[in-house]
Amino acid sequence: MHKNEDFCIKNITKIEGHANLDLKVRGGKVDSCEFRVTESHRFFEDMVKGRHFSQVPLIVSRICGLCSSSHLTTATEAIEDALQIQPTEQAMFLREASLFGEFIKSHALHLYMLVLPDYLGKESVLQFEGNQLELVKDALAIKKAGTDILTALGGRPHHTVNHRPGYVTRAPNREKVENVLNGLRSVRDLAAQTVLIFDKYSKKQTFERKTNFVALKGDDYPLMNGRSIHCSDGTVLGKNELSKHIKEFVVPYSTAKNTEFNGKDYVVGALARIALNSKQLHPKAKEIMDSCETKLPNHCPFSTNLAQAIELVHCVETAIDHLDGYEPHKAEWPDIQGKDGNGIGVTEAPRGLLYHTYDLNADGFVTDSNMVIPTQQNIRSIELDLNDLVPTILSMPKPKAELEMEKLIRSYDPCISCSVHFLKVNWL
Amino acid sequence: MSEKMLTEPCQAKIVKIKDEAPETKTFTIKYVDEALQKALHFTPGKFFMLSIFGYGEIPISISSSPLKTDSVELTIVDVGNATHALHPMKEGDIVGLRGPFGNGFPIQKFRNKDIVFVSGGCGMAPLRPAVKAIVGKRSEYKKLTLFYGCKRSDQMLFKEDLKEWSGVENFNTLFTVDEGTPDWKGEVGVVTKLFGKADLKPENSIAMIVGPPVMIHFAIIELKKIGFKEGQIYASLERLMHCGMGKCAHCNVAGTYVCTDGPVFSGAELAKLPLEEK
Amino acid sequence: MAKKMRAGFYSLSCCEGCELVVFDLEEKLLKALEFVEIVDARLFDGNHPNEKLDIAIVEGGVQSELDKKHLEEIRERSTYLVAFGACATIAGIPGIRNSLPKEMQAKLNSKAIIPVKEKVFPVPAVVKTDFVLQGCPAFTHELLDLLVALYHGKKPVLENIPVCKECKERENPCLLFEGIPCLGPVTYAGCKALCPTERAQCIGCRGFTEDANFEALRKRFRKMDVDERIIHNLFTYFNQNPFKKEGE
Amino acid sequence: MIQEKFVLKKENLHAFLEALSKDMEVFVPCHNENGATTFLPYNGQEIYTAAQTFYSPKQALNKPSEKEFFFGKKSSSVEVERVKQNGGKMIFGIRPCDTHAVKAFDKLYLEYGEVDPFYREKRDSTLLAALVCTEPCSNGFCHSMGTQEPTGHDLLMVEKADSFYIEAASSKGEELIKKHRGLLNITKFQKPELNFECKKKLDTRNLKEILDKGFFSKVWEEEGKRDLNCTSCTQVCPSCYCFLTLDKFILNTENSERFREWDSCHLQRFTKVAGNHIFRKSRESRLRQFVMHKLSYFQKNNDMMLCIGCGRCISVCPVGIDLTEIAAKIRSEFE
Ligand SMILES: Cc1cc2nc3c(=O)[nH]c(=O)nc-3n(C[C@H](O)[C@H](O)[C@H](O)COP(=O)(O)OP(=O)(O)OC[C@H]3O[C@@H](n4cnc5c(N)ncnc54)[C@H](O)[C@@H]3O)c2cc1C
Ligand code: SF4
Ligand code: SF4
Ligand code: SF4
Repeated sequence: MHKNEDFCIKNITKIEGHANLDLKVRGGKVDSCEFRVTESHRFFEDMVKGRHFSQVPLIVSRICGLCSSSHLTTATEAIEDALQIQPTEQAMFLREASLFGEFIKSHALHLYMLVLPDYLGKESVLQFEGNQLELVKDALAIKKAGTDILTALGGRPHHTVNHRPGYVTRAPNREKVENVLNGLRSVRDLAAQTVLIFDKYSKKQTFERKTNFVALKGDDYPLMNGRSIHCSDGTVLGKNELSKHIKEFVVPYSTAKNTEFNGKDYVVGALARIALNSKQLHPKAKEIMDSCETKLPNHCPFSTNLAQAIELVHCVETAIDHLDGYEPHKAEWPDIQGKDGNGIGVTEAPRGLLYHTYDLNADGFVTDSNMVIPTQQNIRSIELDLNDLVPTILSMPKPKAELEMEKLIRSYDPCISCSVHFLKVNWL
Repeated sequence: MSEKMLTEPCQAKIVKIKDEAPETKTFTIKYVDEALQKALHFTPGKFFMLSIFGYGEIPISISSSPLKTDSVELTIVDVGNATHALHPMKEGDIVGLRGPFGNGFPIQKFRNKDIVFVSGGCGMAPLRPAVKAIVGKRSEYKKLTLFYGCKRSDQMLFKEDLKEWSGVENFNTLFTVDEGTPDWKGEVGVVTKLFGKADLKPENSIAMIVGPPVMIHFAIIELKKIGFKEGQIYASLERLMHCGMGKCAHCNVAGTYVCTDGPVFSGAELAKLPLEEK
Repeated sequence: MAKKMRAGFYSLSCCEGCELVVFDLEEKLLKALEFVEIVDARLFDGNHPNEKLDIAIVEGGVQSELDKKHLEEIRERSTYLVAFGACATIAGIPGIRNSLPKEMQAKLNSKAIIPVKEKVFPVPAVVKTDFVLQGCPAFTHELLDLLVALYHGKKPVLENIPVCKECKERENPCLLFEGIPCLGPVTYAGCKALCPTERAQCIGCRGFTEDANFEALRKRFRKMDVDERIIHNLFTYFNQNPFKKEGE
Repeated sequence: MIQEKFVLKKENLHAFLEALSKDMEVFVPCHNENGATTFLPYNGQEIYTAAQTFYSPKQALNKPSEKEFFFGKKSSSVEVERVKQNGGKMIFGIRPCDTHAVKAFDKLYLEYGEVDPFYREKRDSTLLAALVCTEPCSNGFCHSMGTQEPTGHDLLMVEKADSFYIEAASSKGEELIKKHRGLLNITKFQKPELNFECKKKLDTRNLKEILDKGFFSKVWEEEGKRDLNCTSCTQVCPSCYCFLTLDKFILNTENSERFREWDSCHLQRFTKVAGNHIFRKSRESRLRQFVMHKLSYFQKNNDMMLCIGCGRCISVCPVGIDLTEIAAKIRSEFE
């Protein structure tokens, strides 16, 4: 292949949302690399303005179908923070369990339906045949175990209906949870098998680029309730400080905002979480991680998929432990009054750190809001990774090189719908 | 009629299909179980609940003569799901029959009278058995008149019958269409316009009306103007039906069940029914 | 035996939750693939923009010229077009934008990279739509029912049935009597009264029924002393404001 | 007939229900998991007898959606298979008014015109254990409708502080008592006088004639305006029975099933025919159909009123439409 080449991948497939990649190679080096998000803006920050706090989580959960529970939980946390109320124990319990469900659903779909076809040399899962079909069944089974959590606890597999700031409108009975537990137990082995599959592929990847990992940190492997935000460069922040370190900016070719942390690109997501929190992984997940041939944490973006697989094991195991102790409480419907204030919610979504903040007026209506979403934080890294990766694969035939680039993008599990939520435009 | 015939769809085979008009076909149907076919008898104006398995069960009037019961004919317009599934069916295909239901026209009572048939569009289908039964026993009835109106001439049903009937002794057949076409030499306009063209003598007459609601409405008004009394007018109604036996209550009109009390109503009964409820 | 139906999945501007519900068919998905062939779907497959389709399933609303062109092009090559989920059928949550102040819209457009339309349009407002499957996200059982029906040549219609009917079938206590404003009486049924069964009010994600009595329901809410702003919020959650006057 | 009366100590209630459940599905009044009172199959739950249940026991006889037929497609025939209905049921603690609703079903499905085998199969195997009311309920008007005494029941029960008095009211009831005698004690017992007065009243004198006369009354228009058409009344009413039939294919096979589903006269689809013509398009006409069917129309074929005075439709209506009030208004206009 030539030293000068233009790549233009339109409508990158098997990612959530619409994006193109324009990449120019000149003299063997990447001259320009533009990850163009073509999804139209979605204005969520403005749409929640004037809405009563009780309705906000249900609106922002529609930012993303894949990680709706994360948005819901983050918004709920932020609003509780603003109102300075303590949610009921039951609510906290169910929220946390729902996040496990969401991670299982999201990771299973991404790994099997979107990434695996690349490694098996197929265009899509629809073309799987023979033994590969078993993998589809496995994927659907794991995913079902995850969505079953969400359905039992939240009413349906996407866009949970019963979580409210402060409480849940209805908690499931023990019997429903029992069914969920059976489902989870039945996919334990499949989750472990996922790690083996992705270990096999990860160990072949040699590409590395050193980056900054950023993730939430707490007592357990934190999906929510993290106490602080850690960074692999050593920075430790409280959630109130986050906004000072994250800078959002707009690039002229994309509808997604980009972000920098301490003025540099950074990475959030499964790999970052494992890098910073591997000690808190469930022992079973830890054990399986240690037995992998690919050693984590590393700085190979392709390892994200392995990290996701390990999280899959972690979430299945932790969800089992967690839900096993479930006791339905008597329903509490506290009367929560509006109150002015500002609140911040930070959680880990399947794709990484998620940050919402809301200003409420005295009656509890939203006056201002901001959201920082995982994919937008990774976009910069995706581009920089491609800058480094592309020169090493120029010897490949063009379609193969393009596939490698797509693979890299997909490994980040970008979620474009999320990334185009914004309204406030701050031109660079 | 046995309980089975009325309460569960009994298999029946399509033995003949005839294109009647655009989107309208006449299906000749026979019960698969011959005993059922033998048990079948009906008066004109009765209807079947016809099952197109998987597509639904719909009320369809019998359009063949009650004097000939070794098979029945159903004339059906393609308007929706069930009828659309039926139309491409072939001879030998199986449908389900439940019934027959309804009261039918009491043609026994009409003996020795002048009979006026008024029909519009596919309303000719339920009326045809009555015409056939009366023509079949021609001597028992006096003067016959048929008014038949359609949208276009190609939509006229039973063209052979119409031709045959116009040859029947003392049977005056008059036709009209809403939209004239170059090949149409007859009348253009609504069916009630024809009334003045026939020499109707209301005294000893009975009128039977089948057609769309508006047509029934105006036909009754016009007939009354000529001198028909409510008791001399009979019309057949249409309503949504799901059972045919007065149980599902869909066809209930102000307490009257179109399926069991009707579908044929006398003018006196109709006067009491709020047909188009506000 | 009829031929396999050729289907495509498309998403315009939305959260893609509706496309994901397809995976919720789980084992039924594999069954459905016996009579439906997915020939074009970006999320699980490559792009096949020239395939002729029997049925195009479109999620998301029309936000930009790009969306509009894409949708028209899909319409062109499909026999049936299904609007799938609230964004596509009634503009849904993104439609909240339609009621934002005009100045804000203008400001937005001057800066947008992909020119956005001043409003979000649901699919039926842009192209002829054969079927709508309501819900946010849409419901798998309805999708499967539709696919089965179409396979057999049946065309289902959306009837004006309110959520309350199903709510009562599931024997829930009515939230209106607990002081919780619920949109069940004016919203299309089909979700088996999912939210009220979870003791959460219906927020109208399946769209307002054609013969809804909004005025009567608003009166009922007022009787419960619900804040006017919350009432307004509720009626404009997923739906365009039914109380909007001409020209507003 | 056994003439003795029996008493079932409350501490034996669960043992009794358990014993009954061995032979049949026993529907008992209780709280469902959504928090509403209704009738559900007994599985050890707490029994609710404090008052009339919010939901009527009709789901024990007619479920919202039931499979009636299976149609199996063969190469040149279609196998029509009637789906067997679960037999062996008891509605335990059914209130007197609700037994009249069952009677209305019986009249409609079993006596008027053709017998409906679908209902017959379910009804034949259903026993009613009626629980007499001793206090008026919030919106009921059984005294006006003459439904305060149970009808067609197999057992009659009266609740006392620590026990239920039970007597057999049919030969089937007698057998039951014989079978479970071990749990019952013989007692001397006079059936109590039911001397409470309903809070609500409906004047039924000439009601049919008056309502029929009032078909075009302004009252319909007024009430129709505030009607939500949410169908709640028809759903909770113990005697609302209108159903539709629906065919569904089983996936991509040629086999199909026919379902019977609850319909509601409050819906436009109730009178919708091909070409989208709707006979009862306005709210008022649909509300009128509901009230008139209850208080007037049903009598024509079935010789009783379809409303049995339980008052559930009044309790459930979010906007407070009350058929006794409508009837009274029309009476004052047309009497
Ligand atoms: C007593 C009676 C006799 C009839 N006789 C004939 C006849 O001889 N020939 C003929 O072509 N048509 C006749 N019809 C009308 C025929 O029943 C409808 O055209 C047919 O039901 C449409 O069904 P579909 O599934 O094709 O339409 P869709 O519009 O898909 O109907 C859906 C459902 O609505 C119901 N439905 C729709 N229209 C009607 C209707 N007009 N009456 C009752 N139910 C309806 C059916 O239950 C049907 O399953 C008669 C109707 C009645 C009441
Ligand atoms: S809770 Fe909502 S949906 Fe249910 S009956 Fe009440 S108003 Fe209707
Ligand atoms: S109850 Fe309402 S908001 Fe909930 S799923 Fe149904 S239609 Fe949507
Ligand atoms: S109409 Fe109302 S009062 Fe009468 S039986 Fe039905 S629910 Fe009870």
